[in-house]
This record gives sequence, C-alpha cells and structure tokens, in this order.
Amino acid sequence: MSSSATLMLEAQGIQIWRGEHLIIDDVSVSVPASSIVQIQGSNGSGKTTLLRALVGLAEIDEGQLFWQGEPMTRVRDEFYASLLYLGHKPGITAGLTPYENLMALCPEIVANQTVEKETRKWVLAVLTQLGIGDRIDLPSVALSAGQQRRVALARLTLQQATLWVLDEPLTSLDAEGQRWVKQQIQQHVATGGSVVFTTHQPIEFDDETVITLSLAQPS
Amino acid sequence: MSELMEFLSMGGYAFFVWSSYGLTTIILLAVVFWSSRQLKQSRTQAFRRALQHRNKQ
Amino acid sequence: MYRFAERLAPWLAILCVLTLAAGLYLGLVVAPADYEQGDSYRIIYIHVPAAWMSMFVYMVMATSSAVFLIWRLKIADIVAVASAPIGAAFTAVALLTGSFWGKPMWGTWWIWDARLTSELLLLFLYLGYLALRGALESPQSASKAAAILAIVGVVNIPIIHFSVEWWNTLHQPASITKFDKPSMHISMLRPLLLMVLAFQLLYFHNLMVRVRALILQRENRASWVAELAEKNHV
Amino acid sequence: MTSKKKEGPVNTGEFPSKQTVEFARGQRHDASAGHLCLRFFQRDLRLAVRSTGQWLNPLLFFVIVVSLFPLGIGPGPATLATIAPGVLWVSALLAMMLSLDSIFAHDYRDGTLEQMVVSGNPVSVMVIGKVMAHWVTSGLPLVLLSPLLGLMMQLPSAAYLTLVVSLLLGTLSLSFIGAIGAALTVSINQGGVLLSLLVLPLTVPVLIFGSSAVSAVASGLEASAHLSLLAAIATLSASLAPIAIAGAIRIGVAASR
Repeated sequence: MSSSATLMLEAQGIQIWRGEHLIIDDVSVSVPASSIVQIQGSNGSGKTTLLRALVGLAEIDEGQLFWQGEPMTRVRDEFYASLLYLGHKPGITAGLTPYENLMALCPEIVANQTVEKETRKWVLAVLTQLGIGDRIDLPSVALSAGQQRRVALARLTLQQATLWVLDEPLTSLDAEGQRWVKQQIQQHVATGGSVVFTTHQPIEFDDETVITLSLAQPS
Repeated sequence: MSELMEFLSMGGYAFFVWSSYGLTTIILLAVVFWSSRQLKQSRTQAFRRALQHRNKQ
Repeated sequence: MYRFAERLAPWLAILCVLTLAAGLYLGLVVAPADYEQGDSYRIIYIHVPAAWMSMFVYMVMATSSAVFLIWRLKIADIVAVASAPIGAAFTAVALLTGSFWGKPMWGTWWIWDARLTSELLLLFLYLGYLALRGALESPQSASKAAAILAIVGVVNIPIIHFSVEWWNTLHQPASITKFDKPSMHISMLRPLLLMVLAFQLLYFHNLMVRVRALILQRENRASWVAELAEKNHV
Repeated sequence: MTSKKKEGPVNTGEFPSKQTVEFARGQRHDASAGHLCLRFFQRDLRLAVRSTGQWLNPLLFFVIVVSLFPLGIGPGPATLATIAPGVLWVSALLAMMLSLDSIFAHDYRDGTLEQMVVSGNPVSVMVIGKVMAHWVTSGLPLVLLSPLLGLMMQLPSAAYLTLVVSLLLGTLSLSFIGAIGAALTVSINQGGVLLSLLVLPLTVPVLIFGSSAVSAVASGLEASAHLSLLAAIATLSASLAPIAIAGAIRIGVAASR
C-alpha cells in the first residue's frame, strides 16, 4: 500500500457546463490514501456529475485529474484497475442471477473449476449478510431495485480495489444494511484504501477523519 | 439579338442546362445566406451573453 | 483564430466571384459545343466540380475529425461541423445536375451509373453524420461520436466506390456509353478547372463564415468576445 | 480481511477457507484477452438463450419479409429465381439491422456498460465477445434457414451452398459494422432508426458482393472472386470495427446524465 502521505486521486479546478449553466464551478478535490471523502449536496447540486467526472464517466470542460501524482490521461488503465465504482445504475443485468452478475463484475472471484465451490460459498455468505442470500440463483429481474443495489454493494467485499467511488451508497438501505456498508468502508480505510462517496446529508464515522466537500446549489 | 436567342437555346437543351444551373445557384446561394444569417445570429447572441456574463462577474 | 477567419473571408469572396464569372463565361459562351452531346454537356461545368467538391469536403471533415479525436483540438471539430452542411449541399448539387444531364443523354432522370450511385451513398453518409450530430444532446459527445462516424465513413468510401464500380460493370453491359467526360479539348478543360477553383473558393469562404459563427457560439463565455462586443456596439 | 463480522439476522453459509480468498484475490488482472472475450461471449449467449425473443424475432422477420416478395411480385418461378439472391440478401440485411441495438442498449440502461468501461480491461476485447455473441444469436439462424427460403424463392439448386457461405461471411461483417452504429447511438433513446441510417450505407459493399455471388452461381458462373472479397471485408471489419466500437462506447457512457 502506498504510504498515507501520497495522494490517491486528485482533481484540480474542475469546471463542467451543461448547455448554458455552470453546474460544477472550479471544484478541487484531493483524496489521500486511507481516507474518506464525502461529497455532500442537495439534489441537482451536481454531485453525481462531479463523481462521474472523477472516474472519467462525464465530460470535463476545464480542470485536470491526477492518479497517484500522474496525469490521468497517462495512467487511465492503472486507475481503472484499482477502482470500484458503484453508480446510480447498479450494473446488474436483469437476465443473469446475482451470482452470475457478481462473477461477471468482479474478475477476482472468477475462480477456475477447483475453487468454484469455495467461491460460491463466499459469495453466498456475503449476500446472506446483506439479507438476500436466498436470492442467489433467482434471475435478477425478480429482485427489487433495493435488492439489486445490495447485490452491487456485495462487491465491496468481493472485489479488491484501492479506491472506492460510490454514488449515494446508503440510500434505499435499511439500518442493518447501512451499518454493513459503513463497516466495509471503515475496514477498507483501515487497510489503506480510500473511499469517495456522495450523500444528501453528512454521515458520521465514529473515529475516522472525514473530509467533507459540500456543493452549493448552482447560482 | 438573334445571337443571344441562339445562345439561350443551348442547342435545344436549354431547359436542362438552364434549370440545372438555376437549381445549383439556388442551392449554393441558400447555403451562403444560411451561413451568413447564422453568423449574424450568433454574433448578436454571443455579444449579448458575453456582456451579461462580464457584468455579472 | 476568429480574427484570422474574419480577415480572410472577404478576400475569398472576391476571388470566388471573379473565378466563377470567368469560368461561367468561358464554359457557357466560349467553349465550342460538343460534337456528340451538343450543348447539354455544359452541365458538366457544375456537375464535375460539385462531385469533386463533395468528396473533397468529406476528406476535410474526416481529417479534421481525426485531428480532433487525437489531439483534442476544438477548432478541428468546429471545421468538421462547419463543413458538413456545405459538403451535403455539393453532393445534392452533383446528384441533381447528374440527373439533369442524364435526361437528354439517356432519356431517364436517374441512371444507375457507378459514379452517380456512389454520389448517392456519399449523400447518405453526410445525412447520417448530420443526423447523429443532431441527435446527441451534450455537445462534447456529439462532436466525438460524429468524428468517429466521419472516420469510419472515410474508410468505407473507397470500398463503396470499388464495389459500386464492380456492381456497375457486372449488371451494365459495357456497350452503353459510360458517364465519363467527352474527350476534352483544351478550350473545354480550362473553364472546368476554373469552375473547380471557384467552387473551392466558395467552400472556403463559406467555411470561414460558419467557423466564425460556431466559434462565437461556443466561446461566448470568453472575455475576448465581450471586448469584441464593446468595439462593435460602441 | 475476513475478520469476524457481527452476524446478520440469517447466516447459513459459514466463511470459506482462507485459501479461497487469497487465491481469488490474486486473479485481478491475469485474465488473458482471449479469456476475457470468451467470458463476455458466454455471458451474452446465456442472456440470449434465456430471452428467446432476442434471437427468434430477427429470424421470423427474415422469413416473413422473404415470403412477402412472391406475394408482391407474383409467384412466377422465372421472375422469382432471378430476384431470389437479391431478396434473400436484402431481407437478411434488414433482419440483422433489427437486432443490432439490443447489443448495447440493455447494458447501457442497467449500468453494465459503464462497469465495462471502468473495469480496466480493454473494452475492444469485450466488444469482440459481445459482437460474436450477437452474430451467433442473430446471424447464424438466418444462415441456417436461408436454404429453406431459397426453395421458396425457386433459387436454382446450384446456388444453395454459395448462398450459405456468402451469408455466413456477410452476416459476420454486418454484425461488426452494425455494432459501430449501435455503439454510436447507444445514448440516444429512440436510436433504432438513426442506427439504420448510419449503418446501411456502410453495408452496401457486403450486399453487392453477397447477392452478386449467389446470382453468379445461379447463372452458372464462378463466384470465388465475390466470396474472397466478402471474406476480405469480413476480416477488415472484424479487426478495425472493435476499435471504433470501443471509442464510441466510451463516448456514449460519458454522455449519459
């Protein structure tokens, strides 16, 4: 793990226009190693667009992105290799079962035949924690939107990534689910990883320093 | 006068030659005017918005 | 860039009018009638330049799209956007004059000749480009997507042309006179070259005008636009 | 990493052995390109098998369109035989167009396409897997059914083999060229019509060589030249198209709100 001093992700002077109005006005974000960065803002404040811009899924008009000190354009593949992005859309294919979806999304758990049985138990264990253990082999179309989000959230444990970028991870989750997600985040940060996420209202982490960036409603 | 008439008749193909020239000029002129109108429009719009933008800052 | 286009435009306009007048005068008045096609061949003085320009403009579009995709030069995208409608107009002119020329020669308005068919397909490529650019809302993705389409298109143009030529020789017994130009006497050739030059100048003049319009549209937040505004209004 | 967590209300599965976790962790990026491509090929194939509509509709469309022509033009065997190659080829082309936008549209809507772009693996390799799956699910059924429809169109018996071979090569190029259009229009909601407008001019060479190959053999001539050109176009599109498709996907994903 890089020492805590080095910066994971850094964005300088990001400006994003949509048509005539400026939705992200000169925002700079820096995400040091093993830290939690919370982008807080009301609906329409452009926090999702900013988050997507950080991972290259939204156009940036002005501004620069850096990954571990290198300009993003040069290290895009390494950046994506160590990124776990959960957006508004869960990324779950309706036609596949949760197990097949997770196998497709997390390359780590694509085990060969000898370990197939073991990996399946591990996926089942994580899904059970999220309360959807019994749905592991149902086609995802039978799952509600909330349950599909939980399948996507299961990747927090199943997938190994140094940087987590999560879009409102706690919405549509019950207290149990929210506690599980917070736990994953704390453990991830404890092992040196970093987490960037958007939220409506600020979230407290008991002993973690949380960097909060609040986006004002665009003028 | 008759020389002009003979020129216009285009050896009997007057209709085809002149209509194709006519159509071409219409299309090309349309493009030219459309572009210059677009320029005028965006000039006024851009100037207005630029001034607004500057006064707002 | 804006000032460069602004200064260049009037010169291009004057040059274009001059060459156009010279070309038309030479082509319509001086050049002798063709022994076989009579005076109807004079349509060639707009058909061939238009057809040539439709191809030329698509090449300009494709190269500026490639420059835009590789080096992210905004001005290259503006040139591609500005040239597309002009290229489409030239293709339409080429098709129209082609069919008007075909009527007296072969008695039908539309003949499936190799060159006319490729011209028709080129028109579809232009329309596809303009439709794609119109359909995508966000300007950045519209420019990039259209740029990819232009490049894919330019790769396909020779293939399409070759396959249409092949298709034409396959289905059309060679005996019917092909569409190529009658053997060109120097006095006929000179106006043709003048007309091609005139069309080139027309295109570049128009390009300068449209480029300025697009620069203003996209840069209206820039400070230099405000100064320009004061200079003109004051 | 697998420290004891506070158990959720229902916890049937116990935790897998340490060895599984370590083994699985190490596999992040050794998946070779072929393995990656195969994974997406199998995924799309499994999806297609599960929703029969996806591969059945183009097939039914192909059958119906071909049978419309004798109704429209009259059942005379002579006329049908002369137009048979053209009719079969144009209907196959249109049937392929029908199923093209489903390659990326579903993945775009549910976010899987985003995950592909963000996964760090080369997008063009995944795209090859997906397009091959589309070819197998919508191209091959057409090819297998075409002799039957050739009978219906009174196609001379000599031409059936060429029909199958030309359609095999042709549908492959159509899948790749069409996928470029599908990727370009992925972020447009009713992109279907625009998709055809963009793609059809690009498919003209395939149509010309394909149908002329069949009609050449039908009239007793040799079609090896046509088929070799078809094969050339197929390899050209199979190698160049994925690059354009990957670029278009990156743009389409960034365009969504």
